[in-house]
Amino acid sequence: MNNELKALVEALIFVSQEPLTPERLAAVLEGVPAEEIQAAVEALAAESEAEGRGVHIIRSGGGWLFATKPAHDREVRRLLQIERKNRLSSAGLETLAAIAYRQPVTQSEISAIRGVDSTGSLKTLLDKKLIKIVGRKKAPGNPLVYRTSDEFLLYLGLDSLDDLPSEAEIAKILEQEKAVEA
Amino acid sequence: MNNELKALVEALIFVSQEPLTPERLAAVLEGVPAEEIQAAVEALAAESEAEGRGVHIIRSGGGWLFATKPAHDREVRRLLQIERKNRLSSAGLETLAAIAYRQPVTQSEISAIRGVDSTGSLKTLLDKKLIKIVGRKKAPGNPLVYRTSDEFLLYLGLDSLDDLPSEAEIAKILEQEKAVEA
Amino acid sequence: MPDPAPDALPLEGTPVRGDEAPDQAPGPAAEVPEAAAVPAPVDEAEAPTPAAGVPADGYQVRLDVFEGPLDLLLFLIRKKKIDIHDIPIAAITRDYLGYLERKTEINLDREAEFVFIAALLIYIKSQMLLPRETDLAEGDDPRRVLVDRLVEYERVKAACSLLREREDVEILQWKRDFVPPFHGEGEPEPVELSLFDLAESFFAMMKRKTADDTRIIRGREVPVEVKMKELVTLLQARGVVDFLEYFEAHESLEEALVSFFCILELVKSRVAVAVQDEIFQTIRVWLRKDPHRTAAHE
Repeated sequence: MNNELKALVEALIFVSQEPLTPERLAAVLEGVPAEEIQAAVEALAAESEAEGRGVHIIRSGGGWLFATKPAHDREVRRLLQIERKNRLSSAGLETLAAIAYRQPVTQSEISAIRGVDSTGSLKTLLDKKLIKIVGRKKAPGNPLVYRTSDEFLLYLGLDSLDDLPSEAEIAKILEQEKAVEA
Repeated sequence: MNNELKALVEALIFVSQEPLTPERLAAVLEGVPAEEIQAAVEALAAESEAEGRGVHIIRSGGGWLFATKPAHDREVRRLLQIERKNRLSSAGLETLAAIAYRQPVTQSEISAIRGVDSTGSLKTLLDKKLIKIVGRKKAPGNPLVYRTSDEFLLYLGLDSLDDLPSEAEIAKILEQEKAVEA
Repeated sequence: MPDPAPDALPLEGTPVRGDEAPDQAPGPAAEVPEAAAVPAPVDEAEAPTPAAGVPADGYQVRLDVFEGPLDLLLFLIRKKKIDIHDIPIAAITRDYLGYLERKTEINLDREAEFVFIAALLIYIKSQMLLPRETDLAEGDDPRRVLVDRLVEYERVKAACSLLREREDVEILQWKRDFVPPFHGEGEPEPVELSLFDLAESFFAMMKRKTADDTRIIRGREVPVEVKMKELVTLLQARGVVDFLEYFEAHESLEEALVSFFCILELVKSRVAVAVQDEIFQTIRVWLRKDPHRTAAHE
C-alpha cells in the first residue's frame, strides 16, 4: 500500500468542507490512477474502524468524510454542551420519504400521497435544508417543485438516491408486518 | 493501553472547535484519572505521526487539536480552491435576491434594499456570472444597471424570472411554521 | 427546530403491527426508539387508546395518533386482516365513520382531511351498489383509486421505518460543521444557494425595510440648522465622510433626508466637495477649506 498517497488522501478528506467525491480527489491528485486512489481510501476507511480509533471515515452524501462513532455520542454532546439531536417528526419523515421516492414533486402531490396537507412539514424540511425548491412545474398554477438535497443524503448516511431502501426491502418490511398480524 | 479511552479522546479532539485543553477533557471524562487521559492522548498523538497518516494530533494553543501535516499543504490548498467555487456568502445571497426580484437595479438601489453597501458582493456575483451589467440608468451619475444572468436561471432550474417564488408563496410556507409552533 | 408535533407518535420508529395499537410515546419524538416506543398492552378489539398521563380529550388524542386518514384506514384494514386489494368497502366505511364519530372536539384543519376520505369511501360504496349487467373488469373497480393510494402510502410508511433506523444511527455520528483549518482568504460562512433561501432572504429584507420605513413617521423633527452644524463639525473632525455610510447611520429617513439636503446645500454653496471616484464606490464628501484635499481632487 502506498503510504504517502494514503496520508495525502486522509489530509484531503479531513479539510474538505463537504463529502469528498472521487472526482474531486482525482482532480486534486492529478495523474494518480483512480484505482490507486480508491484503494487508498478504502484502506484508510478500514483502518479507521479499528478499536482505539474514535473517528472513522465513512461514505455518505456522494463522498468520503470523517465522523465520530455512534458509541461516543454522549461524551461528544457533553463536550459541545448540546442536547440530543432531534429526530424528525413522523410527519416530517413521511413527507421526506414521499419526496425522496417521488421527486421531483409538488406540494399537492406530496399531500395527496400522505392524505394530509404537508405545507408545514415542507417548511421544516426546507429550514433543515433536507429538501430544496428546484423550479416550477408546467401545470395549472405553476406549482413549485421539490427535490431532496445533498444534505438529505448526508443526514441519512446515504451515498446517493440509489441507496434509498429498495422496493425489495420495502416489500420485506410489509411482509414482516403481515406475518406479525397472522 | 486503554483502547476505549483512546477512541473516546480522539472523537472529542475531533469535534472540539478549539484546542481541547486537558481541563475540558477531564471535565467531560469525569472519573477518569488525569494520568490515564494524558497517556491516551500521548499514545494517539504518537500513532498519528506514523507514515500513512495525513492528519496528526498536535499540542497547540493550550490544548490538543487535529491538523494536516505540512507536507500536504499544496494539495490541501488546491482542494479548498476547487470547493470554494461553488459557494456563495450570505451577503452574496442577499444581494442576488435583491437583484433577482428588483431587476433592473443599480448598486445604490440594491444597497438601499439591503441596508448595507453591496459593492463587494456585486463583484463576487459578476465573477460567478450570476449577474450581468445591462447598461446605465438615465439618472444623475448614470449608474450601472444590473440583471441576473441566464446562468442564474439555469442554476436554479427556472424557466424564467416569472418563476421566482412569490411573496405569497413564501409567506404561506413561513406562516405554516408559526401555526405548527403555536 | 422543535418537533412540530410533539404529541404525534413516532409510528415509523418501530415496525407497525396490525394488531397492536400505536402507542403514545412517553417522551418527545426525539427519543431513540428503544426509549420512545415501549408498547403498552392493548386489547386487540380496542382502538388505540392514549397512554396514561395523556389528557383524555378523546378524539383529539385519538386522531393525533394517526398521521392522517390513510394511516387510520390502513390501521383498520390491518386490524381486520383484510386484503388491501379486496377491501369490503361497506364494512370499512362503517368502521371508519364510527371512528370519526367518537370525536368530542373538532379540529377543523385535520377534520377536513378525514372527512374527505370518508366522502370518497361513501362514493365508492355507492358505485359498488350500482346494478351492472356484467362483472367489472379489474381496471374498472371503483375501489381502484383508493387502493392505489393506500398501497403507495403503505410503501412510504414502510420506507419511513427503514429511514428512521438510518436516522437513528446517523444522528449519533458527529461530523464537523465548522470550517477546518487552511481556509485562507475568501468569503466567511459559506452558504449554498437555494431558491428558497433566495426568496426568503428577499422578502425578509423587504420586511426589515418596511419596518424601518414605518419608524420614519415617528422620527423626531430635525431642524436643518442643527443638522448643518453637526455635519460641518463631523467633516472637520473626520476630513472625509462616506456619504452612503453617513446616510444610513441615521435613525429615521427624515433625519437622513435632512442630512442629504444639508450636503447638497454645502456643495452648492461650495463649502464642501462631493466626489465619486469609481463606479463601485459611494460618494465621499469633504470640506473645501482643506486645501490639501481640494487640490488633490480637482
